[in-house]
Amino acid sequence: MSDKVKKMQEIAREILEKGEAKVVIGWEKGTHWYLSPPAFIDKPEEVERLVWDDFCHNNLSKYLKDYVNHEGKVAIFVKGCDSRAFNRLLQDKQIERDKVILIGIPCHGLKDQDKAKELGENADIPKAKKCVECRYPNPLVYDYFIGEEKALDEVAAASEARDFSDVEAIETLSPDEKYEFWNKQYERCLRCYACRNVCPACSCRECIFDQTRVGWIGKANNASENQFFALTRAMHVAGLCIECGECERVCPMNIPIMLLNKKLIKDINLLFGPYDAGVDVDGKLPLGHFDKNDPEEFM
Amino acid sequence: MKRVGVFICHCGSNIAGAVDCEKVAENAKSFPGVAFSTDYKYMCSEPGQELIKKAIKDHKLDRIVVASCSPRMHEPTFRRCLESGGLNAYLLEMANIREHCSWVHPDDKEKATWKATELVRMAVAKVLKNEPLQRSTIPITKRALVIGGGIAGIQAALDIANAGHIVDIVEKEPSIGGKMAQIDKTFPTLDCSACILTPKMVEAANHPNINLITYSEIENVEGYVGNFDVTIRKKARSVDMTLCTGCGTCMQKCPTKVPSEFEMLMTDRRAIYTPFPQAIPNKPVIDRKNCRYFTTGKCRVCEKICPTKAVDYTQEDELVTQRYGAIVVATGFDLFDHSVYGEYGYGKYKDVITGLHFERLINASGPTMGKIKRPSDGKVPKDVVFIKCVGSRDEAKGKAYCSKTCCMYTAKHATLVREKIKDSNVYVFYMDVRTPGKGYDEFYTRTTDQFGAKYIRGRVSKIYEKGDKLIVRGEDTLLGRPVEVEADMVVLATAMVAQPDAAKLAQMVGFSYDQDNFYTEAHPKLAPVETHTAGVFLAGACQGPKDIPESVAQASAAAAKACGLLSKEEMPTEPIVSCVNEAICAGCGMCVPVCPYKALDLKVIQERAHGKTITRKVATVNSGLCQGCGACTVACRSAALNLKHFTNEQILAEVDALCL
Amino acid sequence: MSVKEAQANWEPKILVFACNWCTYAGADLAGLSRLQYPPNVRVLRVPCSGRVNPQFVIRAFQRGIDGVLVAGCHPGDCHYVTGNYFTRRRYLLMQRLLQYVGVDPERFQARWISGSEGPKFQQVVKEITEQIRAMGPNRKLRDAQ
Amino acid sequence: MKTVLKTKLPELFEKLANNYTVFVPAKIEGISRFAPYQNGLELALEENVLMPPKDIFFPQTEKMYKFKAKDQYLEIEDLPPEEGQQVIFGVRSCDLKSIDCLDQVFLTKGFVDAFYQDKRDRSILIGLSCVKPMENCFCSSMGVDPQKGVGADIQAYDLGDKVGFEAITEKGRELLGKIETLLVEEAASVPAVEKFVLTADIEGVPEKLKNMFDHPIWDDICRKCLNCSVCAFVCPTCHCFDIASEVRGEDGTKIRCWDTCMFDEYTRMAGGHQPRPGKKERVRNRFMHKLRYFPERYDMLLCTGCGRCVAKCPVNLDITAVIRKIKEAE
Repeated sequence: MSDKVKKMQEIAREILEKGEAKVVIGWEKGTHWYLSPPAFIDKPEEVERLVWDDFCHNNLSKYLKDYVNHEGKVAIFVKGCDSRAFNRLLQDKQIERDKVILIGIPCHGLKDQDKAKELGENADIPKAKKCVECRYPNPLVYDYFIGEEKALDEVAAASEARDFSDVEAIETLSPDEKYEFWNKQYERCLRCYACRNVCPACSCRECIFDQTRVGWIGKANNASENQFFALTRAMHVAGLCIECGECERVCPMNIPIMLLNKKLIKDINLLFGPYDAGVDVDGKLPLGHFDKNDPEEFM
Repeated sequence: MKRVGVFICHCGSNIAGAVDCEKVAENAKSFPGVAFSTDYKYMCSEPGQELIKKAIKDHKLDRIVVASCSPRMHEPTFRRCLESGGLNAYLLEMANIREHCSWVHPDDKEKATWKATELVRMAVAKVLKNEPLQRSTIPITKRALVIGGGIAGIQAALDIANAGHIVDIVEKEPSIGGKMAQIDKTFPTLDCSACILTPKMVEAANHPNINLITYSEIENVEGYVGNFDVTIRKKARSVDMTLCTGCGTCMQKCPTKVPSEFEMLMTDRRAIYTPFPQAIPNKPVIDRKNCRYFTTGKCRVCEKICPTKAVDYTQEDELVTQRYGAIVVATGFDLFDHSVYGEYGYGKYKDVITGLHFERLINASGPTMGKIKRPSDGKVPKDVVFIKCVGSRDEAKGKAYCSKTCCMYTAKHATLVREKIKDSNVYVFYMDVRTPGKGYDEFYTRTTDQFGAKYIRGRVSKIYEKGDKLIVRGEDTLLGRPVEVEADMVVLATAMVAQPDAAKLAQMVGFSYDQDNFYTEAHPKLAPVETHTAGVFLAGACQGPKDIPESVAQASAAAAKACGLLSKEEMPTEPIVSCVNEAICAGCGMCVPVCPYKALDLKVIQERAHGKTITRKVATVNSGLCQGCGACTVACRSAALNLKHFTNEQILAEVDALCL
Repeated sequence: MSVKEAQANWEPKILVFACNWCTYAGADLAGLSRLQYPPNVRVLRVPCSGRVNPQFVIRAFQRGIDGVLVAGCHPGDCHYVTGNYFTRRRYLLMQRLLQYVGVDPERFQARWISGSEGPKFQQVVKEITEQIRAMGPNRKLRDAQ
Repeated sequence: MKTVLKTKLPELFEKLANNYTVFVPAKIEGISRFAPYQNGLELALEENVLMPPKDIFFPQTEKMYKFKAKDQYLEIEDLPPEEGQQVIFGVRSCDLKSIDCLDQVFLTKGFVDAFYQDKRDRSILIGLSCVKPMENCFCSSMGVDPQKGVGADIQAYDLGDKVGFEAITEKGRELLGKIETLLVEEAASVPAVEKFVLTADIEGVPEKLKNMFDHPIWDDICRKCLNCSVCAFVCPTCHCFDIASEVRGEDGTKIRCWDTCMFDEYTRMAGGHQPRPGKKERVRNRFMHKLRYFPERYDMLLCTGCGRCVAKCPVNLDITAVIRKIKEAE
């Protein structure tokens, strides 16, 4: 057992024993060695279930919404991306800071689950796609911290430059090629809404895609309705996406959802200045304010 | 089943000339929901309206589409028609088949008819989703608040009070009067400022409809037009206003001397003081920061000496909340801090003073009893330099705008120097001389021709001290050569800037301000005294640099607007406002910053969920403030916000209908 | 000619979201001035361009519109003070996103047209209609009913 | 047994495609699913496909009928009938069992769903045996024989480089007759099934669940669920649907679409009341339906152990783990 896991369990035990929180949310081993799903620990004697390994993909902050009306505090482990998710939810007033104990855990980047399954336990498994470009390996906000921060700043520095080459590759296609690409992607969308439900930027109480009575979207599953969903979802998380990549990871149909999110991130940075969601809780949202000198393309 | 009636207007030949109106009426019969459809020569005429009313009755119509001219023209007409026909006015939709169709497509009847049909189809689709809306009224509280007791505030208050309404003036200083009270004479007539101001101050103080609330500040503003709930902080005066007779004994005996702000720190006042002898109310306050008793716990001289036992050290700030129907903001201006200019000595040279210092120096009740004496050694200056545009028209260090009044008051100062000091020389450095205004240019001409002030076009590049002289170096750009003047005193015409707390007040009341923190009028030409917040009006230099006559004129204009509002018992409200579906609202607050009217806020509600009572935040729309723009509905991702009469459902129905 | 027949020999159809205070008034002025333009646009009146939800635009494409124009007051002239500044931000992103998924830029445009710009309204409508006529019917994002 | 080389299968499909729509396991845009055979299709025969054959009989979106508003009335118009026989090749035992489950729902107890019945009647099923269970498979634990499914017209066997065919029904015999020329009659033994990685002990679970509606176990099981519908949409047996109208002016179409008990609208009543407001109620319903309600009504489990939900659940809410927890619960 690594020192970090020991420390994790130690902190969790202490929190539960002292009654500082009623539940600690972390990760545990799942069905297979390459799965580390969320774990909810209520009792000190259960802390041994907690793990920290290369597959702790799930962003736990979204679960805090389930505990809004619970009495007492909730403790959760946060990676860099999870902490940005936490900040996002805080900014959307969906959670209260003082009802949460954050245990920060620096993250070197997790491994690709599909590749792990394919290559086997002893192989050299590549980093998950979402982690390759990570710029926030260290938690931004925490009450406890596990491990050392220093080493990871180097990791952060290494990936400081943003890589939008995948977005640019699509931008260079002709309109018809672009449409064909995206139409194919969204033809197979099941509208299972896993991408939405896992997303920390999706903080609505009732999503418009669940309001079929209003008629925003039809029940039918077809490329047109699915693209309405895709574009609207992308616009709805514009300026809010923290790039945790969970949407893309959970998609059963392997739709490259982050390509849409990254396009918006790229344009927001280009048009309205540098902005990283979930970093500054008190800052203004890109679509929540304007600048009189915004670029002028409408004449 | 909804029953829509469709009425196609020929508008004489205006529409019928290009559109086959009968055909459009015929086509409309097959649209879902349409129970009756017809056409007529002039729908807006008496018989046309009768036709609609009769059809409502005969065909049991519950929604109406009129296809005619622009709704910007006749929507009110047909709304009234529906009302008198027994339908709610908002069950009307109009299809604009004149301005948007017949007039612009006069030569292709087939396509114009096709387009008209589709415009009617859109209107029918929308009207099927219209809901009856009720215009409500909001009561008007017949009381006005004037924030700021300078000349603008006093004038506005007097006008409103004379119209018969109660007015409260809130002034942060212990006395009303403002900047005008500090000024000696006024251009271009050279009347004594105090002589024309003090009667107004007295009139305001004695007016049965005016309450002066001095030494007080606005703490909070809630509500909306007709019903602003304003919390006012009455700062502790430490003097009981009801007992004090204003005899002034305390001010003579107070042992603590403090530089007087009113006299631009050129002489002292006491810790218990009125800012100036003609102050209104003429009852002192204790400056607790400097009072010996409050700083050391010992003294109490004023308490002992006061014949009416009015001094009360235990007084505390008092918060009072009052409801007002209208607010006039007249908070005035401040002066630019010229210490940013190194070339003028960073504000360190004693004899480099501002125009307002100079006003006090020439004022008979000022620190020098009206004798022009320079601050450093009290000598009468012989060579006086005036520098204009200090902070104005200087984007680099100051403000981009022209402060408007400086040309005239500098001319006035130059005249007064020449008048009072016979052998004096006056030099005025200027960029331009701008003197539009009645009698203004004539005054300026007298200053140069009759009083012999020397105007030098150019900027001063440096001032430095040499002995007891100030060397002023600059360039005469007209002659293209350097100039150097040995001056005894330099007077800077510093820019007029917004009050330091201007933005804070604007945010509190909820109207906008520009990049210089001057308040923004609703329209620069056609609504120059209104703000974007209904019921809040602007007067004086808080909106931008102004001289006295302009401030007074704007104050009267603002007062007229306020009186117009207060003369009504109640005002109708447009029911086209946003509304919140609390069941859906997540309380994320993304709608709040996009509302230009501060109509959105979050509130806490209680509800039962999973068998227990929980509280959560939801958005709430103040329908008194909401103007119905709908910006919030787009900011709301879950569509918990909707705009009445332009609902998501209605617009989607229109889009669907036109795409058929 | 019935509506169906009209669709058979295709004519472009363009949806204009026009704010009540500027662009709708501008379109009215075009009418008052008898400025002719192609009969292919349908003006949908909204209080402010800031009311136009991007979802309305996608919906129009789904239902088969050939082009969409969102038009409002010039920046600084918004009847509701700031509505169009938000419109500008939102649709700067939206335009780029639509292009990114293959919608031709001509299909979705935005313009500032004031109440005094009747000729500009005419001009813009002419331009867009011509562009879209040249491109043919829009098939993208469209639902096959 | 009649056999054919796997490499010859495209030829076989080609031949069948002359008379039938032939659905075969294929990989399209990286997702494996049943697709009508056509030249150049990438076959996916090594493992079971991600998307079960359910949507061939019960599409995610199905048009039911059209209607038209006329004056104050609605005219209903039937859609043109779909015609032609279809062959579905390569249905694994778990998915054959799932079709059995769907048959129960859509064809028995006096409730016959015409849309489903039509497609079912026009179909010939060719099962395909499994040799190596995938790592999320646990069909044998659910009473499914991975080598021989139920309800197939023809059972095909994976013989390594060949596929062997055994006609089960008359329809199957007839179909085999049509491709006889491509088949070779030879003695072949079906290889034994390899060991399962995943198992579940379902013994007594349906009975035990009868008293577990209010059991605290659900509070724990539900916690990590995201209430998405990945599990239901990849599930071969989930069969809930919702009916909606698509209206365009006077014209409209009634459609039915997959729905799931994970969604809020699924149980929301017209007045707004939501009897299953949270994760707990919805997760409980999912497992209760699979493991108790369905067995009660149809005497069979509504889980065939295909393992798709285990593979795709974003939070690894593993039904075998749920079964284990139910077993262990006090």
